[in-house]
Amino acid sequence: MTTEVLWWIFAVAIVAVSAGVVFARTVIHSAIFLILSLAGVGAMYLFLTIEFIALVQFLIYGGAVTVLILLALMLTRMGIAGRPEPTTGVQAPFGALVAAGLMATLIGVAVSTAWPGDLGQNAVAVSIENIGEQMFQNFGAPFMITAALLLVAFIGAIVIARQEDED
Amino acid sequence: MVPMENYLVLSGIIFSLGVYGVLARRNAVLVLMSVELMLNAVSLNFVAFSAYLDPDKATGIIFAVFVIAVAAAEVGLALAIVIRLFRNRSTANVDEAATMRW
Amino acid sequence: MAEHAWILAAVPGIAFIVMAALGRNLPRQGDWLAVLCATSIFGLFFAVLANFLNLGGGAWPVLNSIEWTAIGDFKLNMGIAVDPITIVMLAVITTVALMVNIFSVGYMKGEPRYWWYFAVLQLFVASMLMLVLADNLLLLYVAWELVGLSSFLLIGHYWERRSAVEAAKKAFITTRVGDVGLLIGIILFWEATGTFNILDIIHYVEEGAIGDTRLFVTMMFILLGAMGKSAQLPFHVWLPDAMEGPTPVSALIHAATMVVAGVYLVARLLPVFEAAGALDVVLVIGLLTALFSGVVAFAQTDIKKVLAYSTVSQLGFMFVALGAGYASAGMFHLFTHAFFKALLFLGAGSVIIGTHHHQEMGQLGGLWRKMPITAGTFLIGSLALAGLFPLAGFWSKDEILHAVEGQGTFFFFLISIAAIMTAFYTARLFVRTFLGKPQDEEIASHTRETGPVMTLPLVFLAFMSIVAGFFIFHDFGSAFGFPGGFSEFVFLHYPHAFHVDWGLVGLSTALFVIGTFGGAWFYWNGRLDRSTVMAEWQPKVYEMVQRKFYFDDLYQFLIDRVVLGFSYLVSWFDRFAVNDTGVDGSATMTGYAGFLLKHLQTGRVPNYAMAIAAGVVALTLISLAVGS
Amino acid sequence: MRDFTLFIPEFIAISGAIAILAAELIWPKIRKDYLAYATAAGALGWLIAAIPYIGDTAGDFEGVLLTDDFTTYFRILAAGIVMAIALISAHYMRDRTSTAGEYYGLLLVAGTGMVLMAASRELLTAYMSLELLSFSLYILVGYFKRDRLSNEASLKYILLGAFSSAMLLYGISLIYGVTGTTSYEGIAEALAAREGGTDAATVVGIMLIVAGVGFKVSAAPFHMWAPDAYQGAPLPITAFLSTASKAAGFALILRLFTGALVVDAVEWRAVIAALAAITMTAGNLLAIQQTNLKRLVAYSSIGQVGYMLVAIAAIGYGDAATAESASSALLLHIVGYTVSTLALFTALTAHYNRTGDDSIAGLRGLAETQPFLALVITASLFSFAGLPFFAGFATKLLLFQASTTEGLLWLVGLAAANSFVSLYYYLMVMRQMYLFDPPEGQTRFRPSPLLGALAGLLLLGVLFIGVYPQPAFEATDRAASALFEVSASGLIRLP
Repeated sequence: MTTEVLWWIFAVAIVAVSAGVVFARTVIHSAIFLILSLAGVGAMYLFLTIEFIALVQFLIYGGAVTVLILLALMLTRMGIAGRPEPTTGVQAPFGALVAAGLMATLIGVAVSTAWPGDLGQNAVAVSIENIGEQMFQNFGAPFMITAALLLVAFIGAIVIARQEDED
Repeated sequence: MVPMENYLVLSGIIFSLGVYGVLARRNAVLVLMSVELMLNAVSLNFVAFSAYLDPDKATGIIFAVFVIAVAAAEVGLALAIVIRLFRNRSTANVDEAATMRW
Repeated sequence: MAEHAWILAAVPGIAFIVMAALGRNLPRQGDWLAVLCATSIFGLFFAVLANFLNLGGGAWPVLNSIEWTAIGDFKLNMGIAVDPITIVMLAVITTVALMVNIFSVGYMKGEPRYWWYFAVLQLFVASMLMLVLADNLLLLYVAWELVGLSSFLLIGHYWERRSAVEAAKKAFITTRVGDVGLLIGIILFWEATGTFNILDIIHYVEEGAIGDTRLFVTMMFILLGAMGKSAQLPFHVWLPDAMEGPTPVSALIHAATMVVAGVYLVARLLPVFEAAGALDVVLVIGLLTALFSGVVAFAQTDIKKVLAYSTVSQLGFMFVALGAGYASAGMFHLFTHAFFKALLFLGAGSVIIGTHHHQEMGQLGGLWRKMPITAGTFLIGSLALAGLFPLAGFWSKDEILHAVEGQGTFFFFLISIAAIMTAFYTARLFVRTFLGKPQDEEIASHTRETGPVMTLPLVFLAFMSIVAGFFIFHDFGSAFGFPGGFSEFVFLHYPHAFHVDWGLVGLSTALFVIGTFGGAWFYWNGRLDRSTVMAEWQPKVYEMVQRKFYFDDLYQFLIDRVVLGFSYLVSWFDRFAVNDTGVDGSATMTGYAGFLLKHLQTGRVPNYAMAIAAGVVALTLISLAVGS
Repeated sequence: MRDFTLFIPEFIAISGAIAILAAELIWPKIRKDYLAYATAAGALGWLIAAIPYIGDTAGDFEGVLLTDDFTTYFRILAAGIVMAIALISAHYMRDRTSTAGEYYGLLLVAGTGMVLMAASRELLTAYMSLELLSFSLYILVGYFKRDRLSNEASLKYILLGAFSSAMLLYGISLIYGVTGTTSYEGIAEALAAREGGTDAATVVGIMLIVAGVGFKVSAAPFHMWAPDAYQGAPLPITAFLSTASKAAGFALILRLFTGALVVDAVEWRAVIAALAAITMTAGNLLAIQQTNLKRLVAYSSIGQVGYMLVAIAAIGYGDAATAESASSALLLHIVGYTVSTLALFTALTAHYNRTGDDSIAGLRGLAETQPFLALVITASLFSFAGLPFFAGFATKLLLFQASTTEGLLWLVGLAAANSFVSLYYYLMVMRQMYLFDPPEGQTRFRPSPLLGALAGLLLLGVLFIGVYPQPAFEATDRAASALFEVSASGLIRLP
C-alpha cells in the first residue's frame, strides 16, 4: 500500500518536473528540472526493483549528461547572462496541440491494449547477474557496435569543437 | 501493487512533454534536453515491459542500457555542434540558424 | 534477310554514333556518310522485301528475338517481327529518309551544326525503324521515346532562336503527356497478360483474358500515347510549332514518319481496339481532328503552317479509317500521304531556299516562272493531296470514304466536308504561292530555282505521288510479286480485293472539283478581296480560326495557371503552412514584401520537427481510425 | 554462435578507418589526397574481402546479425560507394581542409554502419547500426565547422535525427511490449500467434517505426531536413547522403518489413502507399522551385524515394511472389540510382572544384567549357528521369512492373506521371548547360584525370545497366531471395 502511495507521489512529481523542463522560463531552471526528472525516472526503476538500471540512470544521466549540458550552457552563456529573450518560439500553441494529440494517443494505447502476460503480477526482480549474462551472451554484437559508436561520437566532438590556429 | 499501465501512461506523458519541448523551445540546448526527456520515457517503457512481461531474457533492460549510452553520446556530439554554432553566429537559438531555407 | 531486318535499324544507329563522335572532323562534316547510310538502308530494304515475299504468306510474320533479361518466371525478350504492316512502314521510312538526306545536303548547306543535324537525323531514322520493327511494346516504347528525343533535338536545331526552343519544349512535353499514357497502358497490359509481346497480347485479348472495363481503360491509355504522337485533338498543338525545325525535318518527321507512329500503333493493335469497343472513340477523335485542322489551315499564311495543319487533318483521316475498322484504308492513306506530303514539304523547303528564306504567302506569288521544277512537282503533290483522279491521294481517300460509308450518313457527310476543305486550302496554298503576280518584286527578283540535289528528290517523290496509289490494284501488286493489291497484302487474312466503286469515284471527284475550284476562285491571281470579304464579314470567327480556336492560349493558360499554380501552392504550403506554422500573424498582415519575406524565413528546426510530429500523429490517428 | 569470421570485411573497413586516423595523427603533414587514396584502397580491400561471401550459406551471428547474399549485396554496394566518395573527395578536401583523417575514417565507419543495418535481424542491433551510420553522417555533414551552412546543416540534422530516433525507439518499445521480443523472427511469430486481431499498440508502434525509418530515407513529411543537410554538407557528402544513407535505410526497411512486420501488412501498407504518393509528389513539385543544385538533387532524390516506397507498399499488397520480385526490383533501382547519383556528383565536383558555384545557373555554358562533364550530367539526369538507354529506365520500369498489384495501380500511375514532371526540372538544368553562354571569363577547362576517369567509368555503368540490366538483376534477385529464405516462407499473409 505504502509503495503505491509513494509511487503516485513520485509519478506526479516526475510529471511536474518534466513539465518544468519544457515550460521553465530560463534555461538554467530547465536544466535543474531535467536533473530532477531524470532522477525521478531512476526512482521508478527502483520501484520496478531493477537496481542495475537505476544505477546506470543515476551515473550516466544524472552525472555525465547533466554536467555536459550545464557545461554547454555555460559555454554558450545562456541563462547565466540572463539575456531577456524569449525561450519559447511562436510555434508553441501548435506544438502543444500536436503534443496533446500524441499524449492522448499514447495514453490510449497504454490503457486499451491487452498486453500479453499476467498483469496482476508484480514486476519481477531481475538480478544483475541475469542482465549481465543476457547482455554478453545474446547482445555481443550491439555491444561492439556501441564501442564503435562511442568512438565516433568522441572523435566527432573533438573534430567539431576543438580550437584551431585559424579560430 | 502498481500495474504496468501506470508506468506506460507516465512514460507517454513524459514523451509528449518532450515532443512539446522540441516543437516549442528555441534554444538548441533546450531542444536537446527535451529529446533527453523523450529518450528517458522510452527507457522507462522498455524497463517496465521487461520487468512485467519478459523478466527472464531482460531484453528491455538491455535495450534501455543501450538507449542511455546512445543518448549520452548524442548529447555530447550535439552539444559540440551547438557550441560551434554559438561560435559561428553568437546564438544558440535554432530558429535563428535558418540561412538555408525554401 | 527478313529475320535480320534489325540491320536496317543498326546501320543508321552506328552511323549516328560515328557521326556524333567524329562528325565535326569528317570531310564535308560527314554528310556523305549520312547519304551513304540512307542509300544502304534503302537498298537493304529491297533485300528484306525480296526475302519476305519469297518466304510467302505462310511464314509471316517473320520473327526473331533474343532474351534480354530473365529471372525465374520473369522474362523479357527483345526482338523484331516483320509482317506486311512493317513492310509498308519500312518502305515509307527508307524512301523518304533517303530523299530527305539528299535534299538536306542542299538545304542545310552552310547552316550551323551541319554535322550534328545529320547525326541526329540518323538517330531518328534508327529509332523510327526500331519502332516499326519491334515485336514487343517495351522496345516499341523505347523507340517511341527516342524518336521523341530526336524530334526534340531537331525542332530545337536553331536554338539561338527562342521560338525554336519553345517549340521543341512544347513538342516534347505535349507528346510526353501521351507517352505517360502509353507507358501506363503497357504496364496495364503487362499486369493482365504477363507479356510485352504484341502478338501474344493480341492473342490473349482475343481469348478474352482481360475484363471488358479493364481492357477499355487500357486501350484509352494506349490511345493517349497514339494521339500525342499523331497530333490528334487536343494534343495537336505541338505539330504546327514544330515547323521551327529545318524544313527537311518537317518532311521526314512531322509529315511522313514520326507523326504516323500513332496511326501505326493503332493499326497494329486494331484487333485489341476492336475487342475493347474503343473504335468509335478513335473514329470521333479522327473526325474532329480532320475537320478542326482543315478549318484552321484556311487562316494560316505561312506555307509550312498550312502544310502542318494539313498534316494534322490527314492524320485525322487516317484515324477515321482505323476507327471505321478499315486498317488497310488507314495504312494505305499513311503510305500515299507520306510521299505527297514529304514532296510538299520539300517543295516548301525548295521555295524557302529559292527565295532566300521567305515563307509567308503574302510575300510570294508568281513563283511558277522562276522555279518551274519546284512548282511543277508541288502542283503534282497538291493535286495528289486534293485527290485528283488518278493520283495517289485519290485512291487512298476513296478507300477512306468507302470505309466511312458503313458508319452512317452523318459521318459520311462530315468526312466529305473535310475532303472538300482539303482541296480548298490546297488550292489556296498553290495559287497564292506559285500563280498570279509576285506580291513582292524585291523577293521575286532574287528568286532562283534550286540545284539538282534538291530538285531530284522532288521529281522522284512526284513520281511516287503519281504511282503509289496503284498499289491498291490487285494486278498492279501481283506484277511486282506482292500477293495481290495493298489490302490483300497488308491484311492477308481478311482479303477484300479492291474493285472500283464508280459512284464513289464520281462523288470524290465532285468533292475535289468543288474544293479546288472554290479555292482557286477565291484566291485566283493574287486577288484577296474575295477572301478578305469573308474575313471582314465575320471578323470574330476569322480571328478564332486564325488563333487556332484558342487552343494554344488555353494550354498556355492551363500551364501557367494550373500546373505552375499547383506547384506554387504546394511549395507555399510547404514553406508557409508547414514550415512557418504560427508565424506572427501581424507580420503577414502588413503586406510589405520585404517585411513579409523576413518573417517567412524557414529552415527552422522547430518547424521541421513540427512536420515530423504532426505527420506521426496524423499517421497514427488515420490508421487507428481505419483499423477500427 | 559467435563466429567472427563472418564479418572479416567489416573488420577490414574498421581497421582501415583506425589506420587512417592514426596515420594523420602520426604524420600531420601528410598530403590529404593520399589519405583519400588510402581510403579508397581500404574500401577496395573491403570489397574484395566481401566477394568470397557471395553465394555462401547464411551465417548467423548470435541471432542478431546475418551474413547472407542480402548482406553481401549491401557490403559490395557500401564498399563501392565509399570508394567512389573517397576518390571524389580527394582534391575537394585537399583544397579545403587541413585535417582530413577523421573525414575519411568516418566514411569507412559509416559504410560499416550501412552493412550492419542490412545484416541486422534484431531491433536493438538494427538501431545501434543505424545510429552508427547517423552519427558518422552528423559529423561528416558538419565537417566544415567554420562554414556557417555546414554547421547549420549538421545542427538541423542531429537535432531532428535525435528527435526521430526517439520516435523510432518509442515505436520499438511498443512492439517489444506486444511481442516480448526484439528479434524479427520472434516478432513475426508473436504477431502471427496473436488472438483477436491487432491492438492499438501494434498499430501505433508500427507508425512510429515508419516515421523513424521514414526520416532516415527522407520520406515526406519527414523529409524536411534533407534539402538543408544536402545543401550545407560538403559536396561529396551530399552524394554520400543521397546514396549510402538511403540505401541503408531501405536495407533496414526491407529486412524489418519483410521479416517481422509483413504479418501485419494490412496495418501499414496503405500508410506506406500514401507516404509514397506524398513523397514523390512533394519531391518533384518542390524540385521545380529550386535554384541551388544541391537542393534540386535533394528534392529529386526525395522523389526517387517515393518511387522506392512503391515497392515497399507492393510488398504489403501482394503475395509472396510479388513481395520477392518487388524487393528485387527495389534493390535493382537502388543500384541504378546510386550509380547515376555518383556519376552526377563526380561531374558536379569536378565543376565545383573549378568554379566554386553550386547554383543551377552556375552550370551555364558547361557544354562549351567542358562538354564531357555536361554529357555525364545530362546522362545521369536522363537516368533519373527514366529515359531509355539509361539506368533509370530499366530499373524504374522493372520497379513499376514488379509493384503493379491490384490495389496499387493508382500509385504506379501516379509514379509514371511524376516521372513526367521530373523531366521538366531536369531539362531546366540541361538548358543552362546547353543553351546559355558560359559566364564571363570562364574558359575551357579539363577536369582532373582522376575525376574524369571516374566520371567516365560511372557513365559507362549508367549506360550498361540501362542497356543490359541482366547481371545487376541477377545479383539483386539473389539478394532478394536470400531475404525471403530467412523470413520463414509461411509467414507472408495473403491479403
